[in-house]
Amino acid sequence: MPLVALEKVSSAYGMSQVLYDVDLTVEPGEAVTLLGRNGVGKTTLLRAIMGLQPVSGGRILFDGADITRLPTSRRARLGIGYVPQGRGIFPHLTVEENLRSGLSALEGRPGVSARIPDYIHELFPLLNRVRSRKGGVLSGGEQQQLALARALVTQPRILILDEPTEGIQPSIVQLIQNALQRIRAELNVAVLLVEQYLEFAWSVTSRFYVLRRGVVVDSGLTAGRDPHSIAHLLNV
Amino acid sequence: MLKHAQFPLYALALALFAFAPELVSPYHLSLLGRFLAFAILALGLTLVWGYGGILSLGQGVFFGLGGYCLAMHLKLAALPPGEIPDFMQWSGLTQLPWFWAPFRNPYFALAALFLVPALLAAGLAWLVFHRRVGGVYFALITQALALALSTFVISQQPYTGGFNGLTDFSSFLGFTLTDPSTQRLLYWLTLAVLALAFAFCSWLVRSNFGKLLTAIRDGENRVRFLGYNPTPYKVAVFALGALLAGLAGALFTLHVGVISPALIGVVPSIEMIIWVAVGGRASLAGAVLGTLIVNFGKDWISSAMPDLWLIVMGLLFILVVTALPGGLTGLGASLRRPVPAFRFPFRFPERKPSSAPTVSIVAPEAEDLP
Amino acid sequence: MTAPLLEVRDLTVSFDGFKAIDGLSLSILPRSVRVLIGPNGAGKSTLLDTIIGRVRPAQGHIVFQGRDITRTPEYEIVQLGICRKFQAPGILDSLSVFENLALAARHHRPWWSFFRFGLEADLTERVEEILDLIHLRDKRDAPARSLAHGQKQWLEIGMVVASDADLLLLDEPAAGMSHAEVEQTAALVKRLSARHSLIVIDHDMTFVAQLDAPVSVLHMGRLLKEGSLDEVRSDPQVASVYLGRVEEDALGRA
Amino acid sequence: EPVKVGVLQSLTGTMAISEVTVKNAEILAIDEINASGGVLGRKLQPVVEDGASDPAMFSQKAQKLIQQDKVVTVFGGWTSASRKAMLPVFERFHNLLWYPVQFEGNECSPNIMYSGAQPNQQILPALDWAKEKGYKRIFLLGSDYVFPRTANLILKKHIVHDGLTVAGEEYVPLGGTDFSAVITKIRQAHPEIIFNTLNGDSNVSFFKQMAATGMPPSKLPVMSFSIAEPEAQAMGPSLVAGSYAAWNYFQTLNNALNKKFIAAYRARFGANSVVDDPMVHGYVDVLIWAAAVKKAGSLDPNAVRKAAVQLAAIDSVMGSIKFAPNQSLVQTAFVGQLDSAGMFKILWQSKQPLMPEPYDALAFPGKTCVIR
Amino acid sequence: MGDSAVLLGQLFNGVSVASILLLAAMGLVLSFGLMHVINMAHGEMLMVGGYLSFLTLKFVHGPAAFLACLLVAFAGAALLGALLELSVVRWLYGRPLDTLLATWGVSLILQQAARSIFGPIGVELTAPAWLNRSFSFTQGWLAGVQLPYIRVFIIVLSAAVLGSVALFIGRSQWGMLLRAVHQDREMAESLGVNTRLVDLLVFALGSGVAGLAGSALALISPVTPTVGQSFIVYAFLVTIVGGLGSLLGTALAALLVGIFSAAVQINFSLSTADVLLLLMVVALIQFRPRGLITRNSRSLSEA
Ligand SMILES: Nc1ncnc2c1ncn2[C@@H]1O[C@H](COP(=O)(O)OP(=O)(O)OP(=O)(O)O)[C@@H](O)[C@H]1O
Ligand SMILES: Nc1ncnc2c1ncn2[C@@H]1O[C@H](COP(=O)(O)OP(=O)(O)OP(=O)(O)O)[C@@H](O)[C@H]1O
Ligand SMILES: [Mg+2]
Ligand SMILES: [Mg+2]
Repeated sequence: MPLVALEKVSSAYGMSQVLYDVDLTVEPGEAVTLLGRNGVGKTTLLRAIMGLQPVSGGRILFDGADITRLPTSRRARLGIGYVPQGRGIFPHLTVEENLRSGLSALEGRPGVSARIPDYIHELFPLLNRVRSRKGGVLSGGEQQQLALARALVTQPRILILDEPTEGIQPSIVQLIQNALQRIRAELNVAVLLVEQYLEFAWSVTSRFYVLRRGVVVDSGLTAGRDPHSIAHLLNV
Repeated sequence: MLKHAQFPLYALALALFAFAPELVSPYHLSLLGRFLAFAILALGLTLVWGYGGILSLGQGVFFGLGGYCLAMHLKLAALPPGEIPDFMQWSGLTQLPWFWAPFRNPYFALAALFLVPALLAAGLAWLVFHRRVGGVYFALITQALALALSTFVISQQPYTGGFNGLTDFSSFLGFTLTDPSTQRLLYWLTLAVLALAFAFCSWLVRSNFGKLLTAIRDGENRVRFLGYNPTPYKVAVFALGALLAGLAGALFTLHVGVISPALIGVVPSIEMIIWVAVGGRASLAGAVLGTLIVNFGKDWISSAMPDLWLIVMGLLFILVVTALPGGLTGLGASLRRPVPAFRFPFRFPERKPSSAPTVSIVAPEAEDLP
Repeated sequence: MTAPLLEVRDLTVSFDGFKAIDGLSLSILPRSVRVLIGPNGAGKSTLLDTIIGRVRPAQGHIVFQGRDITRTPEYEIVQLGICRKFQAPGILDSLSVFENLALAARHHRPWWSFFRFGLEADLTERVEEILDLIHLRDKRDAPARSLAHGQKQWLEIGMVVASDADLLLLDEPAAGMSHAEVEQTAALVKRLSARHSLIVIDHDMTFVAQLDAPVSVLHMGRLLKEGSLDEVRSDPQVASVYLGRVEEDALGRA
Repeated sequence: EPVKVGVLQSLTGTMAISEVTVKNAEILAIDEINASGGVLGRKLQPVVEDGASDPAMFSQKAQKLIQQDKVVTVFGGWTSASRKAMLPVFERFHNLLWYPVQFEGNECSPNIMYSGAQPNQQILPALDWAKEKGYKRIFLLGSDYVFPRTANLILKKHIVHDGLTVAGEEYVPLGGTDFSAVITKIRQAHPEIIFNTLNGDSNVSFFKQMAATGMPPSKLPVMSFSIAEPEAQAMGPSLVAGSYAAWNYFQTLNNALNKKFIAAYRARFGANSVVDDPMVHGYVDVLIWAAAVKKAGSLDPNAVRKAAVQLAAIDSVMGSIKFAPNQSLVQTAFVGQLDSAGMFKILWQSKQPLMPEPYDALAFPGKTCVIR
Repeated sequence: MGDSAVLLGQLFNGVSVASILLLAAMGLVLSFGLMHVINMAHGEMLMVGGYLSFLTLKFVHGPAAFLACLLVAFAGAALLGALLELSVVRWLYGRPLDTLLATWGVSLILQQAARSIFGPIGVELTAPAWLNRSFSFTQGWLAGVQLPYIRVFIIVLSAAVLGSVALFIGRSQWGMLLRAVHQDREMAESLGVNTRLVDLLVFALGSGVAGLAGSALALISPVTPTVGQSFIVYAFLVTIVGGLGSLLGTALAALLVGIFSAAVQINFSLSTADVLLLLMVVALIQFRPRGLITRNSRSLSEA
């Protein structure tokens, strides 16, 4: 049974429809990437999974249960961790507090301890240095790292990442790449990734979907597929 | 100037109002007259709030100042030469205070009723805006202004008539105010001023100035980095709003024959905001509509169920704001929306700029802009 | 030797004792491109903040066209000829795409020209051109708030172009763009350098390579290294604080 | 077809506190007249409007009553501001307003019947009483509006004229509740009595804060001009017990008409209701209007007001009263002291009903009120 | 009564006014400062607290009765606050000026309801005997100074409430979540925070504190349907002078405003004091535009 399944999901902003009958699945522990050029609806789709964007048709299943009408916080508590585009750092909370705010998602989940896992600081040593600074004054890349770390604090079963490498320095991109591989392998966390950076996407995911004007136009395994063979779908 | 498609509609409305003296009872005409005066103020508030994003909770102050400037002249005009107004006598004054003297001249009073509110507004706005304080801060400061000024006017009874205000006028520029024909003229005058103000405002909001104003409302700081200093524009629009309020106050004083501190306090100032909110804050036509509806409604409800009208008013405000954020003129737009706001189980506020919580003035929906 | 367009002299910026920029000096020649790279939190955006007047330095001066602008109000700095794209897109939500561009284009017009409708003919033409340049023609009259993230990036680049300022500051213009778009952006920057000076910040090495311009590496508020991209890349210090495993620098987008 | 009369009081806003009860008394009188057959063979129909404590609203509603409802007269108003705002309306439409509250004088309009006390019928008698009792240093404390300021202006003239001393003078914004600074000033001034023209709820705060600093009315006497029975009841009688007040009517007035009036009011508006001076003025206004209509044989306001001043003195709830030619009421002044039940013990009364003087001769020499 | 005594007495008055303002403003720090809800009905929560205390005293007697009043006032106002949040405020988060309008409507309704239930005339609360005394100095340079117990009590109460609210916001998990929710609601939801519950509780708490204020206020002035209105403007002024959302700033601002008013009132008329207060605030803005205690930010949409 897939961990997350979208069945014919449609969504619209006011009069203008953005997603048309999108089908998408992510198996437990699987990493999937969602590609598409600017403005095709990738963010909209992720927000719909999170419950931040109303769905005008179709269903969203988590672990087989219909969550289409579930409030966002309940979805987070089911184990969906989200790193939004624009990072969503709480600007007036300290880095430490930003991390702790992720603990809320652990309420009512048996068998998890409500503390910040140690590997977070291993993965992002920078955060330790700036822990008492306000989130809002961090540099773009620092914020991006914080957002990733915070999503991991929620001990998710699936991580939803909206362009997580945007604005991050090359060496940290490598770190994140390794981290995602490890998280998947060791903690069996599934990943749904939106990324412009094809090599990065290819190195951490095993399956891909391509979205064009709100419609899935291609999908398949990344293995054995040259990322540049789909580049034409991503251009104007 | 006006959108062509809407022009016939406005012309029709204007004609209808112009014939009102033939259509409605004298009492309702007199109500309509004073409410149209209110509508002039509401236009200003739409500019200031709807387009400029500056909420003024002290518009009554400017309304009152305009009213007082004219009333001072009317009071003096009603006196035999050499006398001073009655309330001064019984407050112990024997001489006309210096700042009253020039108001004998009607043209001075006319100039003052524009300038005094506009200058006070400009001064206050500059002091606050040049320090880059805005939004809610400014709203609450204007509210304090309304409180302080109304208390002050009451306390300066020898000079202002105190709590009683100024009343008992006889004529203006040779017209006897109680004369029915003067009342009619006054009505048309008010209508004409309103029409002019309307045309001016709609020209203004469609001009580049209006665009800049909207830009400043959306992102004052961003606009600075595009090379504009927002302060003078904000000061200008706030002063313009005050000027329109002063004009409205003066016309109102002519209609009612009384101006008193009760009209410049905190409560009336908030009511003025309500007129605009009901009509749709970013629509000039909405401002006029809202003003007329709320005031006629108030007149009607307070007669029909005097004990209940506060409650009904209260419910109305809550309803308008929660269920109809675009006001009456926004109603059309929200009906056209395919996904109703309440269907989604969890309604979030409009998406704010990503990691930025702000106490900023809420932007009206773009669709609501005329 | 031509006089520099912008000179940053011994600049120090500190926040509650923490020095985000520490005694930095830098100069930019007219009609040239300078790329700034450096680790997250190195102080790159803060440098732009300081140039544009958003942050006031504790020490040092910024001289633009021979004039000290260290304490000049932001809007005057822009009027003097510096315009910036922010890292997180800063656009005006309820104005349309066209109006956003128009606003950026006409800031130097006198105030009375604000009391007229529409855009001056010469500007209209430019703005329409820019619309094509940034692929937002079909969104011309859409309110800017309804744009997707990448489209907002483009819009803001468009606004900087429209401003026609002498010095353009681009903070991570390629972030969130696809390969093709990155190439377009690089081409655009090169074209712009014929008439303008640019400071470009980005973490995308492919993009930086395409710009083919001198690179300055910032680290902890100081200049770590200056030179061509290849020189910089081969510097072991730069590799350790910034690039990571040098041999894998194919990770830069192909 | 019934005769429409207007009743215009604040039913909402700050002044509703006092005005609602006046409205009740006016309605009661109208009902009584209807029970005894109405006027000129027609029943009365009251049209009640809310002035909402806003002068402009009073003016608007007065106009509505006259123009829209076509009432033949209006009973109402409380603050001077409301009266001043209505005055031009009544003059313009040649209608008649019956105004039931004590006020500062200085006004004289043919279109208003002033039944409330003029200064010489309330505050000056209180001064006479204080002088008789031997109080020499008087502190003047009031809310910041017209009545207290003018009353104190007149009082100051008379205090000086009588050889007494003004120990101090202070005004508190309407509705003000913080008296700490005022109390400091009072302590410094060492007055022997306070003449209090505070309005409404400011009184509660004042008496409470005085008591808390060790100056209850039993230690420092207070003569109040705006505290009547309902206010005393609401404030808690123990707080104000021992303080004085001057009025033209007290509920404790011992006469048969008064007993009947109180009984009728209680039967209608609750067994625990108390009544006070302005209510009684509102009540007698209606009765006198009816009598004047009968005398004039017409509902025309102009005829009615002329007839009203020609009526003979009548015996009323508040003693012998009649309208003087200046359209103000000739009435008796009383001084009472509050007991622990919130009722006034009557200590003093003027020797005869006092002629109303709209303009105080000492404060405003040379001004007179003549109505033709 | 010597000059120094007058000065000291007035200083005490200033502090006591400040403590009332602080009590009234404290709830606003939560609702206005953190949640960005301009609750114009906050004053009516004060009023409700006052009336509830009045009712409580009808049923409870004895020396501890007043403490019962405080409890009931807190609980009652908090409950009403919760109701208000559920019915109105909930729909308006992120639209501060709309909350102003809607809650203004609520305030009209509550006032009229109070008028219908308790009558237009203010009701009065008799302070318990143990509070009805005052420290009075008869000798030395303090001779003539009177410190009523009631005012001392209110000062102590507001200090205690200040301390607890500060702990709540700054130290508790709820306080942190609250701040998170109002900095980025969607993100907080996405992290599993039940934002509706957080909002509800905090709004109720703010109202409860206002109820406490009303109860304390009833000790020195009557409870009327309009009692809240007379405080609300000053309370808002105090919150903005303090710097939005800063408790320490609010406390300082309350002191500043209280002592300033006391000083002005002794030298000028009370009505002039309001005007001078406004001038003082505008002057202050020239030096500290964002209030006494501020926080910095890099975001473009914040100054
Ligand atoms: N708030 C909104 N209102 C109206 N339309 C919107 C809104 N947000 C996005 N859109 C439109 O919906 C479409 C999809 O947007 P979305 O943000 O999902 O794109 P995306 O694929 O994530 O793009 P990017 O790569 O730039 O992040 C775009 O055309 C955009 O213009
Ligand atoms: N207002 C501020 N208060 C405190 N610290 C700040 C402030 N602004 C910036 N900083 C700090 O200064 C450092 C430099 O930030 P800056 O944004 O300039 O980095 P950057 O080089 O642009 O990084 P990135 O590549 O991640 O965007 C960061 O560590 C940041 O936390
Ligand atoms: Mg996106
Ligand atoms: Mg940066």
